[in-house]
Amino acid sequence: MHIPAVYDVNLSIVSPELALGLVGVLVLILDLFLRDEEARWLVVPSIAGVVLSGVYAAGLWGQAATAFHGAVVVDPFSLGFDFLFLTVILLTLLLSLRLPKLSSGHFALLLWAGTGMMLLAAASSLMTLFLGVELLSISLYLLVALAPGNAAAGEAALKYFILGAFATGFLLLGIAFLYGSTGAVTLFGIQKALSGGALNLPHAFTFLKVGLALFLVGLGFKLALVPFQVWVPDVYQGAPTPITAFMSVGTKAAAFAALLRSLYGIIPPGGWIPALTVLAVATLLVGSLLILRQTNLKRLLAYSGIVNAGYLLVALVSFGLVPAAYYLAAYTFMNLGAFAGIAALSKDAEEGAELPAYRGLAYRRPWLGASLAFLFLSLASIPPTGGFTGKFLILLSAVASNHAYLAVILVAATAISLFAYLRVVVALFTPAEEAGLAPRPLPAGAVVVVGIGVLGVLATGILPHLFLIPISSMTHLFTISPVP
Amino acid sequence: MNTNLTYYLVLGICLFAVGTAGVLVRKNPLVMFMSVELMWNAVNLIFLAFSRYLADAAGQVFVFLVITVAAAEVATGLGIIVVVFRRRRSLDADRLSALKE
Amino acid sequence: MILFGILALLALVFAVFMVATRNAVHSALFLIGNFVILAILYITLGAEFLGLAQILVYAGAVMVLFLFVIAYLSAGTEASETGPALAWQLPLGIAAGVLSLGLLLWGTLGAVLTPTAAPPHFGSLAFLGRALFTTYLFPFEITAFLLLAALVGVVVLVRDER
Amino acid sequence: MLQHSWVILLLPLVGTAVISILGRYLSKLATSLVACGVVGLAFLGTVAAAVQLEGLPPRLQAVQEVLFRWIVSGPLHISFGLLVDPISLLFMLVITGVGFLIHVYSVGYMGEDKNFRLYFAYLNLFIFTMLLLVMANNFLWLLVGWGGVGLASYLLIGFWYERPSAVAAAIKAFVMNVIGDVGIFLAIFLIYLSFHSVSYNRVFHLAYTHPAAAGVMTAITLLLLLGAVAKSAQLPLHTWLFDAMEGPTPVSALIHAATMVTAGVYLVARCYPLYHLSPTGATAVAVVGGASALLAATIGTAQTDIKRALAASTMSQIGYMIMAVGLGMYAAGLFHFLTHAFFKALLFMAAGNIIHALGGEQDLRKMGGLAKRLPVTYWSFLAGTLAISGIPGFSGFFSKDELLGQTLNRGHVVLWAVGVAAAFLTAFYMFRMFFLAFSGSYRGEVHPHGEAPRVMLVPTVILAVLAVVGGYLVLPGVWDLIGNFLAPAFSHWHGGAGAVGNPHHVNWLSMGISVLLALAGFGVAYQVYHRRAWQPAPWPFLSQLLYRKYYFDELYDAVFVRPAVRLGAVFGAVADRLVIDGGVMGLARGVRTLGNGLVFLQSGYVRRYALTIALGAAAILAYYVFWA
Repeated sequence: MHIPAVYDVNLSIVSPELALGLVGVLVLILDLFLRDEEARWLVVPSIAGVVLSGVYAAGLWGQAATAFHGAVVVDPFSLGFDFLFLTVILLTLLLSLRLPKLSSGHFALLLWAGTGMMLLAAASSLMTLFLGVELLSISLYLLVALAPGNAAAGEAALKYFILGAFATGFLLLGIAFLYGSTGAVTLFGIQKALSGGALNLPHAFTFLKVGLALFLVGLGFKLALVPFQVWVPDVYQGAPTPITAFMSVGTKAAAFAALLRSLYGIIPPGGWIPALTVLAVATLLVGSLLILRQTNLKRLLAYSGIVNAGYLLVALVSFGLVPAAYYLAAYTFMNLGAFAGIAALSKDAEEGAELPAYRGLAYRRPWLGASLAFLFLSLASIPPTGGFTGKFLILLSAVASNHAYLAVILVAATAISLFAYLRVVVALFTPAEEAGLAPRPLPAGAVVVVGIGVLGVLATGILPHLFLIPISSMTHLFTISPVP
Repeated sequence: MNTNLTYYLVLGICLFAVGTAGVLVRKNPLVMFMSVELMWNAVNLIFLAFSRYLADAAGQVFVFLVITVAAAEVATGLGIIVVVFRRRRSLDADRLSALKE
Repeated sequence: MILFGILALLALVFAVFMVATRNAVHSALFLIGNFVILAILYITLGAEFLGLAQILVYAGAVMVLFLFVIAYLSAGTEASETGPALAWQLPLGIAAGVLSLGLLLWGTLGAVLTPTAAPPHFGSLAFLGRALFTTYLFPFEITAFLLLAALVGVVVLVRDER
Repeated sequence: MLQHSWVILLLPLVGTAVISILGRYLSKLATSLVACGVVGLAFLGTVAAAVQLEGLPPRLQAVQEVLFRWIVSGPLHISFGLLVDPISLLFMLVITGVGFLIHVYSVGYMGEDKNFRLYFAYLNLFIFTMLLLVMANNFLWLLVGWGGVGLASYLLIGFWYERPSAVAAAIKAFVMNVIGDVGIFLAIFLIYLSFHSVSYNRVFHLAYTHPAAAGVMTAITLLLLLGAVAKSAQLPLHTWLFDAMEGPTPVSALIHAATMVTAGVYLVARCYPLYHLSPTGATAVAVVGGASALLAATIGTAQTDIKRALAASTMSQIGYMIMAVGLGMYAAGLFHFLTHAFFKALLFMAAGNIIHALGGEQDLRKMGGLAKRLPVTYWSFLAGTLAISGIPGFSGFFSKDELLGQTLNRGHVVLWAVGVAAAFLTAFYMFRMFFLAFSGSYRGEVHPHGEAPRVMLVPTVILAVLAVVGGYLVLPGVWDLIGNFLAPAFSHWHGGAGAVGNPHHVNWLSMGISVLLALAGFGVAYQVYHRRAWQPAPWPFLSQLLYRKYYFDELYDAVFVRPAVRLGAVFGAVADRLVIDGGVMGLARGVRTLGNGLVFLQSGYVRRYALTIALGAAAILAYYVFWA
């Protein structure tokens, strides 16, 4: 069939997203033929979908092109993030088996949320960005809520939903003003307008500033930057643990990718570096001060996610693309591993995240206890873990770009939050009388994820160049591809 | 219609601000949600004003997408509200604060 | 101009009443009123189809859904005394609204945006349709996934909770 | 062996892995064999490497072996490799050699413990991380080892986790060490920024060819000193060492006497080119060392717990070493490290024998008259006491004399005086301990068992022999084997001149005075504690001051903890929740109070959250509208 150029259709460019989304539909249809208790078998086609999407993404490796009139782009940057998301989805799928009751639709929603993440990394138009945010968010609202009889999950879902929709309002208004000042919704169009003197009109410049401010608010919410982080602890604590794990890494990485692509090379650095620097400082300090008092592990990891958003932001303002991507990779392993540990140990993946319950675990379940301790040491950035290496790289990039004070604050935040993580490690090695929290047999899926997390943290810590080679090629080719 | 489109902008901003305040001062989650809807619609108005000013289709398409997404959001949000509040007497967002420091 | 003034005033009044009234049903009705006015304003901006869609989707479907849920949860009135009081929330909320209003208006007020000559059929169904199915085909297709996700999720959510 | 030094490094790790993976299938005997075997093999490998290295021309006595590239990204190029040179070899010999003896000793000491295998897994892990620390060829992997020994030490201090005091001590040690780690991390960071490398070779080379600003060098050396101070329990981060005595006694012998706590000495010696470039840093090192030596010696005179008294002694002796390396007398400092490893490990083992015999009793006041019941221990402890007190003919005499003599030769009269005063106190408190434990009549309640099993006695005796003869490696005026061995390591870069003293330049004055004072210390202790001719502790205030270790814990409480708490109260926090305990743990707690002040952000109410978001958005908007 001949497609006229006016359509600019190139499905191969979106094949990874399409594959994942359509397998989601397929899983939904298969769901109709299964009884409720058989629903967990849908993990198999879901994993197949992830693999298929990965195969498509691998097939695209090395390309840099746009399609659909600049709505989406494929380049090593988007593909690299695709691989990250697919890893996250895969691990979450395994972890989901731990849920007491798997609602039908769970797997499909997970795959669609993943599609939304991939769209965010590939979005080269504010429309795609908006839709990616919404596809991801709506799926997540529902995934958080899909925990029958769990009041905490309900509360978390409602808070997440209302605040999410509220923040999206700001994002939308920001996009509207960006559109009003530049007359474009594609990133390329915006860049062209900004470099082509579209801002000569005084109001256009004001609109741009307002638009940028609100745009940062909207994405700052998803990234959990202070002061838009307020929802994070409650939602992470209340949501089913596998979903929390998924959110903590996936949403953050996706929002980060989208933010990065919309700023680098599009908006002059002077327009966003000061604001994001202040946000980075606030995020690092508030996050690390509040993490100290946490006794619920999920909540603790929520604050950890906030501090980590601060690290990512430091990398962003110091143009440390490689460090940021590297850190995200390491963070994926340590965070998902830690959440998997929590999910493995709690009775039904909903409860049992309180610290005292973990006392003496290292004696009762030495392997699991030691693994958890190791993952938390990585979060605490003790060498030679991936958490250390990643932070080291970010620190270097911060200093190299003359943000020495940011580096100092980063170190301070790390030192402060260290104690929070160490408390967990200490608890694991503190003897306890009652033997709580050690189900036998341990759930296989969660244990596998813990294992992958530990191996990943080790690999990112000891053999960083294994990851740095693909990552640097991914960032070398990061371009804003023009509309054909 | 040769109006200065700034008036539309101003109206949109006012409605947005009213919506913002609505989310903050009301505690019925349904009304909070309605206020969010008001915010989104205010943005739509602004989009259309810009679209008209630029004589560009993108703004209109965006509004179309926002309306669609809003419909999906409403379905989701109302579903969640129904599930959360089905067994409660009063619809009060302040009562939902078991998760906190 | 006068038409705009009246409509704008009405829209604002409806919006403020929506927020201010204690009765959720009234709120919903005020919001419907606001949406209808907005639809008219859309049309004055040349977005005929969107104006119609606004009435059909928002005033017609979405708000009916709202009313239905209000009735279902029998959440007509908001009991102001229930629940713990949040200190300073009301004045702070209003202040935040006013603050964002002022900040957004700053600089916007001075702008003079005169509409450029619009292409023929600007805002018509055909115009929008062509845009949607050519340049903006991809975003349009994504909405399909989005609606599907919301639909499926809500059905499962409400069913499982029973 | 020299080309395959990674085998030495990995052997203990293999031991850890085998014991922790196969632990439940291994008998106690098999566990002991594996744990001691890997360390023994590592020792043999180290000896072989040392022999090989000695055969090389001095110029080539620094063998590097790159194991793998760690980060290679753009300009960033960090690989992991091993460096075997005389400095690292000396440490490796002690770590594996003394480590082996202590492993064997532990088989007896920990024989009845229910977590016998876990203990050896930890102990092997410690040996691995300690070897990593001294064998790494760059700063970053030094830090990995540095953190690793801290972790192993933490695990072993808190090994008897049923005791709350042990867990608290472990945490305190870890926290204080983390402060040091942060110091080293920042130092490495500055080093990287200044020289774009973290490898010793390159950094030391560039430090001369492309010198950094003097201020930067001072900062680097002071930050490294911070790390050294924390790890080596020097002023002012020394308080953890006393509490660390909660760990099993062999652990105290190995980690908190012979090896880990001397890592600070290693660090300064290793970085001698940097300290040469920063006289301020070097002076700071020497002053900290001297002050710690004297202060700890006074603390040692008032301790009633035998292990805590020995801990004070360790701090004091390491103070000597730190002072020596700070003054550029590297060979003397490292020589003292060697003899100290012998006699202090010996003393701890002997103390362990006593504790073993008394069923866990550590209070000196409840000992006495043990000479007849524990003859081997008695003679061993005596050997150790004579050695540490600097009685001529025993190892400590040679190393301490070398150290003090050189100090005086170089004209550091004050530090020399401090060192000599500490030597007097050392002799006093060591003989005090000796007499309290072994002379007079038994004052305890429990009926003492007899001598410890042979598996514990044999290592004790071997160390006793070493403590006696170890000093003859350096015979004043005749030969200087240690200096000859180490000299090549200090010839690679600038700053090594004077590291090795002139063996023919003996300062008889210093030697005479310190021997006289050592004998005086013995005499006073003899009068007070053996003959009971004088009444002990005539000044209650002073003895209390010393017993409380100059109130450092209390001081930290007042300086760091309480102001932080007050600051936190300003932030509207709940100060009464803060139970105040001593030490740096309180600092963390103070910071946490600050965090409590931010709790208002997380009220749990959606509307409040929305308000926060709206205000945040307004702030960003305001910034953009008015200032951008």
